[in-house]
Amino acid sequence: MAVLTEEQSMLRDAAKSWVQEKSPVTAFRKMRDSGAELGYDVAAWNEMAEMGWAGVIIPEEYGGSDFGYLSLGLVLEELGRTLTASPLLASGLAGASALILGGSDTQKSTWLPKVADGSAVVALAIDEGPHHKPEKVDATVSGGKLTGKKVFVLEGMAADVFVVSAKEAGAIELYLVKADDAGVTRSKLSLADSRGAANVDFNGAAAEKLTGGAELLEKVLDRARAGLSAEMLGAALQAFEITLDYLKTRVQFGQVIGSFQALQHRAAKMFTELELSRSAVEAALTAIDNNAPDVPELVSLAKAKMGDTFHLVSNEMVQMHGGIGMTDAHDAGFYLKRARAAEAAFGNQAFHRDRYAKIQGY
Amino acid sequence: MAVLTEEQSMLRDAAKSWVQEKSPVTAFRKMRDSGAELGYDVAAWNEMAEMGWAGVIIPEEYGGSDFGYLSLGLVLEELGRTLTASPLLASGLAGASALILGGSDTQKSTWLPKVADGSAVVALAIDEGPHHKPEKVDATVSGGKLTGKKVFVLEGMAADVFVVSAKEAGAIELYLVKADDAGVTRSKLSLADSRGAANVDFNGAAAEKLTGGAELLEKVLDRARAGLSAEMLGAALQAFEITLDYLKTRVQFGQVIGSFQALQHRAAKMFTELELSRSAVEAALTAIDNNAPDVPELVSLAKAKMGDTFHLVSNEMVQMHGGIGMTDAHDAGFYLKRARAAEAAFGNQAFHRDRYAKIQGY
Amino acid sequence: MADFGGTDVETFRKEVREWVEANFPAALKGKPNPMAREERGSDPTPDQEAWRKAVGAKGWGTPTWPKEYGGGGLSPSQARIVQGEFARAGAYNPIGGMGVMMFGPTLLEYGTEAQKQEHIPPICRGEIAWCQGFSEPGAGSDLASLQTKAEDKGDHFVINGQKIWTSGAQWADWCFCLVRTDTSKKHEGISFVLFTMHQPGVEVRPIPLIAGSSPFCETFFTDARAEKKDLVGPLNGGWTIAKRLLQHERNGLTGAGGGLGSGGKPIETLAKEYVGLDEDGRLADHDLRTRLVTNAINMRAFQQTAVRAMVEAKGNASPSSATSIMKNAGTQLIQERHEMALEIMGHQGLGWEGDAFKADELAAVRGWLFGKAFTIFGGSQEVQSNIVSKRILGLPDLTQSK
Amino acid sequence: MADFGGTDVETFRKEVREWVEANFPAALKGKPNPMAREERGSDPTPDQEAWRKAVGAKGWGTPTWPKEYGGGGLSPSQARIVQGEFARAGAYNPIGGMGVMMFGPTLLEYGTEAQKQEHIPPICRGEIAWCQGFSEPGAGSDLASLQTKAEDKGDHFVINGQKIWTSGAQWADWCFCLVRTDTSKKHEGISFVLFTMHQPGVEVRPIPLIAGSSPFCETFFTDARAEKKDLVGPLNGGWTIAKRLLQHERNGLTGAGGGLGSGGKPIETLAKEYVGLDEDGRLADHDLRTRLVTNAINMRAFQQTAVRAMVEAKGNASPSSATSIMKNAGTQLIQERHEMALEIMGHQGLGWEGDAFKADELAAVRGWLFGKAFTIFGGSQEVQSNIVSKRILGLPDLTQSK
Repeated sequence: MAVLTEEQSMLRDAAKSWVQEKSPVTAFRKMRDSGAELGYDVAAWNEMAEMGWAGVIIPEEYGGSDFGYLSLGLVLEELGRTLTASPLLASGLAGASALILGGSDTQKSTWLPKVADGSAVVALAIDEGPHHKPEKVDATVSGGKLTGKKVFVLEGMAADVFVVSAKEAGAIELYLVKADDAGVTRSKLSLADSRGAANVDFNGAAAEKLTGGAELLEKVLDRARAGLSAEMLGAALQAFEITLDYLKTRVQFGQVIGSFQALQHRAAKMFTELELSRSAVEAALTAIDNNAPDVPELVSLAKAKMGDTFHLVSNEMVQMHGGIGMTDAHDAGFYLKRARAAEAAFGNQAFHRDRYAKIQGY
Repeated sequence: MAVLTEEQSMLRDAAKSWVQEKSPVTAFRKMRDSGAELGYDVAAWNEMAEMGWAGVIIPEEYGGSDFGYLSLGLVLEELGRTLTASPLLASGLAGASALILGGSDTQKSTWLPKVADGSAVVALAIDEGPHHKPEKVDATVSGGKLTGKKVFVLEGMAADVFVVSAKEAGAIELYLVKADDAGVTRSKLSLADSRGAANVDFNGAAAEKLTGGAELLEKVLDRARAGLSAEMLGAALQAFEITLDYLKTRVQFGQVIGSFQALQHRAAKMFTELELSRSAVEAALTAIDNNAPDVPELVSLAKAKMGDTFHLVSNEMVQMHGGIGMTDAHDAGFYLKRARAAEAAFGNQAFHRDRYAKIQGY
Repeated sequence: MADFGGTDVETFRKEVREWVEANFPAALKGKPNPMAREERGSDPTPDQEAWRKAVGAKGWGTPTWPKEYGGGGLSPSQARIVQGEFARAGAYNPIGGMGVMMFGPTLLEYGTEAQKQEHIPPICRGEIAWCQGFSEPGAGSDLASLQTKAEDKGDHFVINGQKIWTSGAQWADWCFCLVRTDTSKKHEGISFVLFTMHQPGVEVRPIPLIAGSSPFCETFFTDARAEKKDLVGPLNGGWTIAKRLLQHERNGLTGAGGGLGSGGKPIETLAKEYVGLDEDGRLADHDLRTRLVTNAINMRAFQQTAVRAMVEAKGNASPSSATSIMKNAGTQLIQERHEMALEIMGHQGLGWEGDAFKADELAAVRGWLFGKAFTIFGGSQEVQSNIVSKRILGLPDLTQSK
Repeated sequence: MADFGGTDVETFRKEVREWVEANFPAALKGKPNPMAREERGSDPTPDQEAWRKAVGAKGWGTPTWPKEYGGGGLSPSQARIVQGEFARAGAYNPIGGMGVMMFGPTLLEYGTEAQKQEHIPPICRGEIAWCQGFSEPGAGSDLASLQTKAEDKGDHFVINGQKIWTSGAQWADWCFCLVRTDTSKKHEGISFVLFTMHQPGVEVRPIPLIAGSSPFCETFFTDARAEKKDLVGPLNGGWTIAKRLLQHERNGLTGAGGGLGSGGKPIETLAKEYVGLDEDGRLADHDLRTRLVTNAINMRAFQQTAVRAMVEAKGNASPSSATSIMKNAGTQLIQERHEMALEIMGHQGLGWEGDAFKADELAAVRGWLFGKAFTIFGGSQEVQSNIVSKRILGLPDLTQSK
């Protein structure tokens, strides 16, 4: 764990105790079983917003606390532990970043206070195909109207406003499009990890440009990737700890199974990978806070490493739990499904390894 | 093990007992310590030739026994077990294949009987750079004279005649070039695995064309790759068995170390990989004997799989032996060094995975 | 490698081909076996029933089993010809399930004459579905620690306890079951009994899995009854029989492992469709390509090994301890393929239901999740590795000294 | 994250910078430390001697060790400044070896005042080379089963037995050694003694390794003598001290692990040179590229973890049990890099000696082979995994039941 300021420690502790009291995995299970339309529990989201989590990276003048990305990462990590679903990543991190980095004064003062108090949800509508390829943009804007199809928009059903990538005069730009525009049609996706997402059709919807073009897009994405990595870290840690507990209690062949050396060494391997992953995630968030020049490579490093680790830990969680881990009544399947969805979002391991190598010049 | 004919069983048994009696690893160590110029023990090679092993794939009319590649693979596997060095692969397999598949009647009757009785050594001079890239040929022939540099020519110091790839009028062809030609200069390579190899300089050396061009080259190479894979199989098996014995006898913490489950599972993994590798090697050799259309893909499969397995087993051999495996007095280092040399020869795992995927159309 | 002469082969092949042509309903050509898991639930069609009865009467669904118990009485080579001719005609083998895969071969080896006469023929005819009462909640990989108890009541046993992972229990007619008949010993206190599932003391509850609904059940026995005549092998001698049966199970799973893809298309084809080729004809995602070809090579070496094992056994169908390496290798490779199928499909490989996803995509997700069971059920990966290292490689157990 | 104010920092930095400018011989700029293994054998130059003496007198080679024993008496932050200024000037730290890395910190913790007064200052001045008498031929990873015996002769011990892997024994002046002083117990029968290597009862034989000649030796003791005053800690209480020392060793190896490449250039650079880039600027061998970038990412995450551990410890230099994860992760990543260096060089990465190979190429081969020791020596990979799973994760030992 990075060395934290007092404010950061308090934020982390608040998140930890709220998650444990108010949002254990049973809450996620309840949300899933209820078939919640938005893919999260609105009451819980309101509580989070009340605690100020939606405004952690938002400047104070727009109602936020301006604590930075490492701080928001601490909250996301704690939420990740119990798979707590909310628009915090999509809106309070990615959407807010787009507005902070690319919004005009008017755009900021229109939206950021609402994002900070949770009364509005922003969602990124970036991808157009089955794989994350932000440079592939077929959506177009002309005369202030945006047309195109975006897929796998996280929190797409909950969104009040979309940040959409589209081309105008051949150049990629980001636009704000209101969800209630007559030119917007969205259809809910039912995903394995039960989170909220939608495919969104823009058909001549009114679009307000943000400033920054393709560079802004990459910046916003890198912030989303780092935040998602923090959430993945929390989930992977919890998956590992649940598994470790099981290893210490499950008896087979007259022995606690955690006494079998082959499992011990696999557990040691997972622990090592988690330690390395934490370093990578914290380094990426810190670099963003410092506006460091190596943000892109550190973010790709973090997302690739964290993806591999969550992949490993979620598979081992099921395998080490044996039959019980295969049942829907156990939580292992939730972590497994969440792992794959998080791996795929904003570029999977192959995407980020490729990007990292390119940045390194090979 | 493939189902063998009676002749094949006899050949294999003969090889097995000769290797165990006459050519244990101590013989290889002696050869290495003596700094043998050719990289093998000439007396031992003469014994092998007397037993007919140099002529296993050579037609009877040229003094061979025409037993086929699977049969020769059996011999190579046994030789591989004790790392027995000899020109059998370069001459009795690769060189002989070039002559059989691409030689005129005269060329065959000039060279094959001598290859079969071991009195002449043929060597392939194919590569020009640090990596196996048979399609990259800068050597040229014009007016029957060959000019170019070839590197890493196995048994290059022992060779009486080279099979050399060169371009004539832009097309790749194979040529016979006698080693005692005034235009041939060779320099011995001192390799980590102590085998015989040379860099060879051709400077207007008299060259006799074989028939078949680039296609012949690929056929010859595939035969060499399959044969080398058989030798690697033997070496990997022996490395594994030596390690298994050590696991059963070495005591640490009051226990035979082979009783530790983490090591047991790693041993089980190696055993599995060896079984899969044997299947791949035998399938490739059998396909060559049957002149099957899928020889290229089966050979790349075998070389890639066998390379990975030998890599794994040779590393585990050192690791599981601990400190003693690090000493030059122990044989583990020999297997390790041989593994990397064999992996690199005629295309490493990456080369053959790439080739396999290309053949599969992706 | 063939073990019989050419003339007989062709005569027999012709005979089989003509019989298949005469008996296989054309409407079923290329259709999957309705006994296959996903298809269960709906009643068989008249065509399906006719085909099952025809094959059952011939004994060709269990071709190498003895003719006197309703099997085909064929040699392994002849059995392969039958298999080949079925495949040629696009016909499935309608006789299957756990009776064929596990219980039948075991009973043929350990049953009394009367038991074989009673239980084998209905299996050969595909009339009776069996389920396996082995695993218990507290006794996963450590099967022998099972607690379900059978009390001796003279002519019958009274059974109380709980089984889990009873695959197909909701459709089964009979159960082969491990019960504890002596609590003072572990392995030597286990017996192997058979009883009907159609009795009041048996309650079955399907278990929802991470992949959704499943063929697996929890099965509760409350004073359930097994007749004395249906005790297989000696009292307290069931463990030996169980171990043999588990070898048959692994053998079966291994075979399945080789065949299972991600539902429909090979993932190489999927990759070309979803990821595309670059200008050199390579998969555009080179990272994926490296992993894909590595898996493809291992998968093919695995299949080559299955063929080699068969040839080496010269048609001896009984499973060897080598099946343990096959199970681990095969199941792991399949799981890798499942993982890659998802990766290849990207966002489309994350769907749970709904029109936004193609049937293939949804099947890939469910297949991936269900496939996690392959390294757990039928003897976990860890147990298989123990078996390989101890039984095949001869590595010792830990001793009790410090 | 800084733990002291800005003004002091700059004053101190200036002081150090001026001192280095005044004392570091310009001729040594950018030169490697002559104490480094490969360089041993030739006598130090006058410049090298002068630099060693200057740093030794200042105590800055062991900057955080107490001033009263010849150390620098600096805070961890000040020590980092010294390190930074040395680096800035292209100067190496001339004080090193096992005395600094392992023995000194341990003696500072467990030694008597007299022992510290006698042994620490020469280490700080770089005058005395120490070697470690721990491993024995029969006692690899199971160090505590050591047999080398020390007999109590009143004012001294008489030592008989054999050690192995005694790194640098051929150049060492003194040995810190584990000896058995009670044969009736295992861990509780071990003592930690010091003695000079310059005595008739000590014989040293270098061990040729798979990588060629090596710093490792077999060391034989025949009635060698250790003074009673050189017993560290209580009689039969050496095991606790040994465990602590091993933590320091792992810590040292871990640091080395992060820094070691394949000799000279990073393998990414080698790959570009030997393999080349394709038209898209990617490494032409995509299979290698995938593995290379995976390793590069892990390596960087490893380095980030080393930094994080340092920051979290807030300069507390004592090694934590977390060094076990660092050792395994670091050594494995380095070994992967060694393997890839060979693969990248292709045929040129197989040379043993001779003009056909560049110095870099030959060094890569030797480095690869020597690097196999990283997961064996200093507590094998397996032992580290045991430590992590038991001490950090709290997983239990097997019990004696069953």
